[in-house]
Amino acid sequence: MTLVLRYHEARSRALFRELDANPSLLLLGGAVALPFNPDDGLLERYADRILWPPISEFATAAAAIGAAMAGLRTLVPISTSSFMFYGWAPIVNEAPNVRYLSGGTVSAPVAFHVMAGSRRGGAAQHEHTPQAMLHNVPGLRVLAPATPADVDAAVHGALTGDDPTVIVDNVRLAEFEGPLGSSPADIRLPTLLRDGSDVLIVSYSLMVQQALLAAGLLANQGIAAAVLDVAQLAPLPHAELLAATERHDTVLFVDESRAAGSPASHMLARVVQARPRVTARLLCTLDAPAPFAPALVDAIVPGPAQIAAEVRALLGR
Amino acid sequence: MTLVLRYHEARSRALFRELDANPSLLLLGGAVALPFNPDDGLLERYADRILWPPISEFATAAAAIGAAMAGLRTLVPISTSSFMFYGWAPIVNEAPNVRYLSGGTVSAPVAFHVMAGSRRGGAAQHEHTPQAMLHNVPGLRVLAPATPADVDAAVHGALTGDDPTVIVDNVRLAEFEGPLGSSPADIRLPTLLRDGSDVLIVSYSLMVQQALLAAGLLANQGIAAAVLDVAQLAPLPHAELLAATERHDTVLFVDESRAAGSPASHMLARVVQARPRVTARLLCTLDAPAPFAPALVDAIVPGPAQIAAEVRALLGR
Amino acid sequence: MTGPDRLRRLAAMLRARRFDETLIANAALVTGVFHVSIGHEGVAAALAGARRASDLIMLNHRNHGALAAIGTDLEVCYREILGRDGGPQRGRAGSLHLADAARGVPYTSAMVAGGVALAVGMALAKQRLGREGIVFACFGDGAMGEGAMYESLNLAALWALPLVFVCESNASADRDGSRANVLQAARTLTGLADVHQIPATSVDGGDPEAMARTMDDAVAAVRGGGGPRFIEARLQPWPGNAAFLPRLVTGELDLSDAERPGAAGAWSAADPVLAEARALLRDGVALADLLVLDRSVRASVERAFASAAGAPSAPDSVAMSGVWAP
Amino acid sequence: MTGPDRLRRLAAMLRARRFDETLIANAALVTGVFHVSIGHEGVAAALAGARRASDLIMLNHRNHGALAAIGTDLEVCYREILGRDGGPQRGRAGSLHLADAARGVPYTSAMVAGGVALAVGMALAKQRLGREGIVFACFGDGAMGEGAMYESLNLAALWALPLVFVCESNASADRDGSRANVLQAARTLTGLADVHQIPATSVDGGDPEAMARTMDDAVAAVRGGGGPRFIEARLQPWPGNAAFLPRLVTGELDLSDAERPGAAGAWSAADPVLAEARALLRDGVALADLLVLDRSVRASVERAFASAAGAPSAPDSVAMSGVWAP
Ligand SMILES: Cc1ncc(C[n+]2csc(CCOP(=O)(O)OP(=O)(O)O)c2C)c(N)n1
Ligand SMILES: Cc1ncc(C[n+]2csc(CCOP(=O)(O)OP(=O)(O)O)c2C)c(N)n1
Ligand SMILES: [Mg+2]
Ligand SMILES: [Mg+2]
Repeated sequence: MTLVLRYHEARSRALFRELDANPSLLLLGGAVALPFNPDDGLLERYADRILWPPISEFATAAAAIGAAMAGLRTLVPISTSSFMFYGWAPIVNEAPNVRYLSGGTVSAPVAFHVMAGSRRGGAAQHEHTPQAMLHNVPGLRVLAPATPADVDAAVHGALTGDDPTVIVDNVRLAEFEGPLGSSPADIRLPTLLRDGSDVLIVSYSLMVQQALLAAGLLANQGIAAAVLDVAQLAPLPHAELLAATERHDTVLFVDESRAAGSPASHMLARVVQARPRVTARLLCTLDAPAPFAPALVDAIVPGPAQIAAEVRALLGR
Repeated sequence: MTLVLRYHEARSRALFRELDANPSLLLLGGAVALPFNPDDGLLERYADRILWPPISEFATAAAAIGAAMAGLRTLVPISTSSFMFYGWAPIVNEAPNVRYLSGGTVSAPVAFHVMAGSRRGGAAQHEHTPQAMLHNVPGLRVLAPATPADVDAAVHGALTGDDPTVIVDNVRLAEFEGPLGSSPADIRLPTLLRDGSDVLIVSYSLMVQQALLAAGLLANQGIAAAVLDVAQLAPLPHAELLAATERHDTVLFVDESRAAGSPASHMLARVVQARPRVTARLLCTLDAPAPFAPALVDAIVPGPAQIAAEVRALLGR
Repeated sequence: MTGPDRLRRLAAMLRARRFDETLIANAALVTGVFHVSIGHEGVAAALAGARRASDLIMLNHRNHGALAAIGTDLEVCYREILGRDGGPQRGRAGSLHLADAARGVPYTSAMVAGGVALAVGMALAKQRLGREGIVFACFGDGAMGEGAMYESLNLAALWALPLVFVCESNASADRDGSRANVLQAARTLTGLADVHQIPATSVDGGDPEAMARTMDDAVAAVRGGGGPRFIEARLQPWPGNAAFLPRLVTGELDLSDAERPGAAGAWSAADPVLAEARALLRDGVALADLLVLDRSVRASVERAFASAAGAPSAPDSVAMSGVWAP
Repeated sequence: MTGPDRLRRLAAMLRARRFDETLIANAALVTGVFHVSIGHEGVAAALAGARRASDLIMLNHRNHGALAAIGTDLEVCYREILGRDGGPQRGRAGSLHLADAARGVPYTSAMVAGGVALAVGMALAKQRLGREGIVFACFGDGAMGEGAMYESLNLAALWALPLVFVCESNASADRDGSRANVLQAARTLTGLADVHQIPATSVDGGDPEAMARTMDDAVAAVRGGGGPRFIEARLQPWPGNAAFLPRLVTGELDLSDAERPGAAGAWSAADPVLAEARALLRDGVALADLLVLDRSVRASVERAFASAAGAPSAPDSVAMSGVWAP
């Protein structure tokens, strides 16, 4: 019997499991589910495992990295992803250098959790997609789960792996349901969530769920769309990505990031380099800061209808 | 008679010209040419136009942005590009929002200058390519000059335009020579620096100079390589890029950034989307932090020999 | 202060309060989070009283009260908060980024301490360009945790900038009183400005008269070229902010409570609007006059809301306009 | 302090000085910029004297002296600075990032104040894991400009972390003396720690004995569970640092100058190594014994350099190894 959970339930379950498995694991702040997702009781249940820092993102991020070097693993719930820009220097220019500069003798296994993407109503300063910057940093591991199984694997990978890791989460994933295996999956492996021979849609995080909805719309129109979920954005699993895309000659890459620098543009480049005859297209959020009004957000962020329309355009149907 | 200058001479000339043209233009710090390029006398000549801040990159960057909103234009010489990570939040999450949030009634015309890329000996914390992050930010203008004419246009554009602008410079460009027009060129337009029918190499900043050297090597081997210089990375001039690449069916995109998130991967995606039958390839710095030893840097950063080899591989010759 | 001036101050505070109350009553129409200024009206009124047309003001995520107090068009604010077309922002900004360039609020950052550092630059512009006016930076106690605040204090002091730091401190006090609050190791928040040789004053922000006096003194010093000043306005945390979205747990303000000392609970005792009303009553103004004023404020606030709620959304194209210079 | 201890201290300081002098003499072999610790040897020796094997130390871009003083293999350091193979870093790090995990220096950040914030976390780890040892964070006066420093002081104080902040202050004093230095509005650097209720002491870092006493006192307090301490070591700026690359403008150290008071210039009067030598002479140690020690230090430093300069570079594959966990 497979366990089926909502995304937010799977996230809490994974987090509690890791907290129980590693009694010294410390949280620097507690805003993982809260304030935007249902309260999972983390704050009461693990009150003694949470240290609440002042609003000091730089020192908090750096402290987490320093603690990791000294043997204390922490998870830093940064909440809205843009707050991490205040702690950008340690995250992109300290943590990822530790292993390299020490020749592998020292590591900084620390995990950051951020809520990225358009949650609606966050506006220009609260709806970023920092993965489009983070995946450029060698030494950082960037995980962007889309499903309950993904988030289970991402939390496990981030809290037991040996790399500084950022979990790029999305508030709007909370209610999506999905099956979980008996143990956490390998987050590095792309997952084919739906098969279909006409087109392959490659994506990650919330856009995978939007792609699945689009695939449903397309099926009604006689178009069979496959959906591939690539949850580890950095280091990008090249070989696995190529293997998973090789049966399709038409591939749409969908990303909530703006196109310039997007993980999708990098995946597209990798795929067309290896297979020059593929017809590839990119569908991203348009080049504007996040507007406040939901209707305006819908005008720039891809949803199922836009994805389906793009597929039809790509197939000429 | 065309004026031919070295890159660093053209940069100083442009900067002095803009300082003379706008008497209220203020520099927050003075490390444009210094410490890595020849002293151009800026510090003595314009001593009263330079305000030296403490080592406070956040407040300095933010102050420059706030000053811009209040009518005072500044240039912030950040020196090594990674120092800007300390001021990342205002640069990527204040400046680019000003125009948008005000509906175009307020703007933040401020310029940042950074030295990016591997200067040799800088090691993991001093040899970044922040353009791979910055070009993802709608509202920021990102300029990465390669030639004396480019830097002339970039300095002019940054110090007279109405967008917050980052000039992504490179210490190793200093001695390259080139012609200057009678007035600054339009930095938005890609420039074909060398023509050739077999292959087109698209790049920016230092890698353009490396591509020109590679084209020379290739010419000796009977391969005619064209070199296109795209100096404005954001907003990327799509139409102009497509027009400038349309005569070539084989295109190599070269970038000193790591591939994931690189401007080159974005350009590649744009080109192959528009022209699916193009054979495109990406040549980037390999996925590691910058090592210290020059020999190790040469093992990961593309140079003329690697570019030429990649072209040959692409053409199967 | 003269009677009409004080009535004007109460009017500014009422505008702020009634604006937020009406919004909370209609919270279901708002997308996402918003922050209200209930309890901060004394600071808002002091700011409105001290500012001149040439000044610039940097607010933060909690900006409604100050805007209402300085006279920003409330219908434009409501339209923006509801994501409707109307003002120059046209639904792109929302509550977090309300602004009013015509009244010296060109841009509002919602990042903690983000606006403070921007304000340093605005003050630098005033100074270098020899322009009239000074700059106000309003921020919360939480901003004192950010390194950006420290850097800003240092720059402002080093460069002797015409800048008033206004800390709206609504944090609960530290248990044993040895620290400014539970997230600050410093004994006082003013100490953190003082160490940079910025004259700093702590004042009861729930007492609008004291607040205004402190503000006026600081502003006079800054206008006189004395460099930056720092004000800590100590505010009672309004209990309605405890939840994710503000809730009117204290009920709507009833100005007649000003005549019923002790009638209401702890909040009424701390409410700056009631404090101001009480002071006016003490000065001999009649409650009836205050109620007339309140009714007119309420009516105009409600008209503004009704009109905003009926306004259309901006067309989709607005989402893509104003990103880069044309 | 006993005689042998003091000789050991001089030996540590000489190791540091001779290491840097030899490097400057061979600067042409180094790629890029490097930073020397000339004038900082008193701090380095105090650190070496106070540290225990279980402690952790966070250095900065100016790290040579401390490493030399705590006994790091100098040939490995030279190899790294020259970009050669040898130690675990194998040419990937260079001067900026020299480290010695075996002696409690797992990682060295070259970002101003970057290491300080990391050290906060190391101290948090010591505290939460109940591990033995404390943490030292060494940084320059320039780091006091960074917001990261302020946040670090606040966190360390709030959480009562076992952390010694060591500020190596080599800045020129402000003209009129009303500020700590030209880039700091605060009157003193210690004031910036003190305001966070971190006990802070300023000491003449050019006086190795006073420096060691101050360090030992602070370390004892921190080991005793008293929370963080802050030390400002006031250092004479060494004139050789004025250029882009350090130049030996003051000449090589001549220990016999310790017997010729006033013979040399202003720098000699401030030189902490000479100060230490003078103190030893005052205590009755013979100059000849100091010169013997010096010769042996020099010989070993020169051997280390010669051997490093002959070492090979690492193979190209090293550039790509150690990026992510295997
Ligand atoms: C840099 C940054 N970090 C975190 C947040 C999230 N945030 C929004 S309001 C707030 C609390 C701010 O407290 P304070 O400054 O005291 O203002 P108050 O809401 O109490 O008026 C926080 C942490 C943010 N907006 N910006
Ligand atoms: C964040 C950051 N900004 C700027 C620099 C460039 N930089 C290197 S050393 C230095 C001066 C540091 O002064 P101080 O901290 O006093 O150390 P000192 O060199 O005097 O020992 C600067 C600005 C840097 N390394 N990191
Ligand atoms: Mg507060
Ligand atoms: Mg210094």
